[in-house]
Amino acid sequence: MARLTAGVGSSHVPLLGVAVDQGKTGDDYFGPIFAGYEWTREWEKAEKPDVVVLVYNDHASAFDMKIVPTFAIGCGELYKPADEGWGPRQVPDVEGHADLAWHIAQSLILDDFDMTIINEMDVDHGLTVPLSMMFGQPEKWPCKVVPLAVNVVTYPVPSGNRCWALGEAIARAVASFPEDLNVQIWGTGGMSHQLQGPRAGLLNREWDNKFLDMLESDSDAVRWIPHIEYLRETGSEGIEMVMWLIMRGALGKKVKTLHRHYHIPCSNTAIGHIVLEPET
Amino acid sequence: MARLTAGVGSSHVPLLGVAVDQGKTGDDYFGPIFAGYEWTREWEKAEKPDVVVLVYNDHASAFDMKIVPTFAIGCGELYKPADEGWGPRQVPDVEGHADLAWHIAQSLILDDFDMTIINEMDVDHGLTVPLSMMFGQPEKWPCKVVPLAVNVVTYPVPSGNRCWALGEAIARAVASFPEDLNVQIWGTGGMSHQLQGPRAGLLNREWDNKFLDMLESDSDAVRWIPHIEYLRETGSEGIEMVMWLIMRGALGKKVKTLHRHYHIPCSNTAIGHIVLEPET
Amino acid sequence: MTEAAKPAADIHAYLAELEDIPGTRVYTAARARKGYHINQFAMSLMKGDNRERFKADERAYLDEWPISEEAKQALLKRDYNALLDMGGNVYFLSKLFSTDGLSFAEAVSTMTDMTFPEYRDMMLKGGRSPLGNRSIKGGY
Amino acid sequence: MTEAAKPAADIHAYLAELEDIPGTRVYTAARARKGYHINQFAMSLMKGDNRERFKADERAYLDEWPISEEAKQALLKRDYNALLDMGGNVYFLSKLFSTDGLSFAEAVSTMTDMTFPEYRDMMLKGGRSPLGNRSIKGGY
Ligand SMILES: [Fe+3]
Ligand SMILES: [Fe+3]
Repeated sequence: MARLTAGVGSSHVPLLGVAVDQGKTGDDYFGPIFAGYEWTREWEKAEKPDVVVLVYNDHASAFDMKIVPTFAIGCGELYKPADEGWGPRQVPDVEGHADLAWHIAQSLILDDFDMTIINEMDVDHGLTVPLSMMFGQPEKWPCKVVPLAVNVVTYPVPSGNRCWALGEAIARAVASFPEDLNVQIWGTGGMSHQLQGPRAGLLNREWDNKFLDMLESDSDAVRWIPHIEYLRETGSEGIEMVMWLIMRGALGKKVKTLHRHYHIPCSNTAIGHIVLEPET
Repeated sequence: MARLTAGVGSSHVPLLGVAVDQGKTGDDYFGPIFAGYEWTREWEKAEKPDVVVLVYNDHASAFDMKIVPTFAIGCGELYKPADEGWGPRQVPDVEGHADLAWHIAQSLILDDFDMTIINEMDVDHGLTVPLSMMFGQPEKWPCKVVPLAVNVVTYPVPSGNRCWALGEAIARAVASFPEDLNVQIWGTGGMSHQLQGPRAGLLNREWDNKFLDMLESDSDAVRWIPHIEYLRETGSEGIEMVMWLIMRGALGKKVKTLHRHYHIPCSNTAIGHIVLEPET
Repeated sequence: MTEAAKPAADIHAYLAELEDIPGTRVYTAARARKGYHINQFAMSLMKGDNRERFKADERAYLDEWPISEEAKQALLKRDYNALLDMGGNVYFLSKLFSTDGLSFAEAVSTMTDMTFPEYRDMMLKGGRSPLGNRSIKGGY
Repeated sequence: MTEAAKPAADIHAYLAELEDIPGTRVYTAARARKGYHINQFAMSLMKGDNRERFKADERAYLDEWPISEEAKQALLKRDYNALLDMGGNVYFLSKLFSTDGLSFAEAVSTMTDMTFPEYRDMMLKGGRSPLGNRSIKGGY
């Protein structure tokens, strides 16, 4: 049976991809950020996940306004890095795990989640930047990926509660997949940032850290944070953190924190990441 | 406030569109079918709905296998009849009600339904044939339409229970729309039919009528019919009847039957329709 | 935690049951994957230009698609039962019915053991009975 | 009935709250509708060919889109706050940032009352404080 062995929450700021691609990860600006991810890169080398269920959002790359799915799951064999306006990132193509993806998709629909199935799409920085942060610059990504794209751009985005429940359902689906696989789930995006309007540049170290605390807890209070609180406290783009709740919901009641890191700023954004293990 | 005044369940067989478009509705083959819809056409003339929430499925017209949404709601201003391989039907364009559609879409997402929002698409016989059956051949359709496209082609399709619950949520959303509108909800597709394989041509008068009986009842037992029962009893395409449950769920506990009609066959399909009114 | 996790629906049992229907290929994920390019090819025939190109040289048009030789042969022969086995779906394949100018009922009849007039006649008499056609294992 | 209908979330109250944030345009349905063609135009700049055509004659390219004159002017001037008011969304508008060769941070800074160096400096010092920036009505 497939085993859900760990969860990672992480920012996916595009500039981090630029830093990797241009070899600036050790400079004064990026050094402290990449140093914080060093533990995690070593840990991933040891863990060797077979598949990552990678929760992210598309930033007007694969989807335009013609079609806006709330939850879309990639069931394809291969995804190419999207051209976001500067040409595609020079990173490896992303290999899907179509067997596991279809199994999860089917299980979720039977479990009353109204999934949109995607067979072909390009993937943008929301998906490729976390891969770079966790795995550096390999010739080929060391694991397969099941992309799970969440609408966090057009309101209303899904509630924290719904995201958490989706995570629980993903965990049930993974547990019923017959092949022996080491599966991780990553929730990406955030942390506090606002990319628009006169309030742009808002960051909230205190709230972000409270959020990380809540993820470590065995209470599920964090799922009930309303959208308006993310907006007021963490900027208009901080709402991406609801995607971390899908990851956290999948890990069950108790978790153990393996690593936690927070840094301000990267470009317009507060950077954070957390590595959690389910405790049974 | 908008009022959900009635629900209609109806087949949407493409050949009925051909009969209308080619003026054959009175011949020996089609006569008995269109006679059964006469009552409903007169009733619609009197009812004059402002908007119909039209639940249907796309038959590989607007969506190919690249993207398969479970529940997609049309929030656009206008939809053109699709070219299904014979050129588009010569029927009026379908006007959307973007205000109501977006209101319903937003309400449903807040209510934990994982809707896919569609702003541009063509609509196929699943949507235009019921319009022809209810309204004949006007210059312009007499009402606006909120298209709600359900995946009933790629398995698993949504459960009957989920469809029913979606109907309940649509009713809540309509009730909270501030404008005074007469809104109907139509569930389309079915009834028994199988379009493929050596078992093609299966029809089941007895089961179809039991299904109609259950829709008239104040119990919600019909929502728990499993997919396998539709498949075994009503043919591989009879599963379209889960879309009628969205309509029925929207009408509340008790309904009054205004009209009911059943006829075999039309092309490969058993034709049925039912007109229900919520009782409070 | 607020609500107990629901027991997962047993997807394996669910999918197994779908294979227990006589003369029927339920369009499951497994078939959708297998038949992906067959169905995308068929979908391409919704455009008038593509229909013309296909009609002018069916083989050449098919060769533009990543489809197995077996599937190409089945498409050329309009062997719809073989195509269902290879993951074709009838709503996609129907774009080929319309390209051929065939009615839905006539095209569908070619998948049964009847001629079209026999099939049409069966439908007029109330269609195929579900009796004995519900379950392979159960035989009911 | 098996389960009682849930009380509907109050969508009106939900949407009203989204308008109560200082210096922020939440991308609601109302904005998404208003800015539909602005955003679809911006999205078209993801293709290299379109970027070239746009750069060669911005006005002519814009005239291909069903966008108001006001929005065209705002696009020509790169007045991003005006575009947000007209339903533009930053992820779509960012295709214009990249067409202009601007970094995200620099483009974003033009929506504030700071120069880019001032904005960058604020970010290095911990960013803009939420204090007083959370609610228009509440002033907190
Ligand atoms: Fe993001
Ligand atoms: Fe249909």
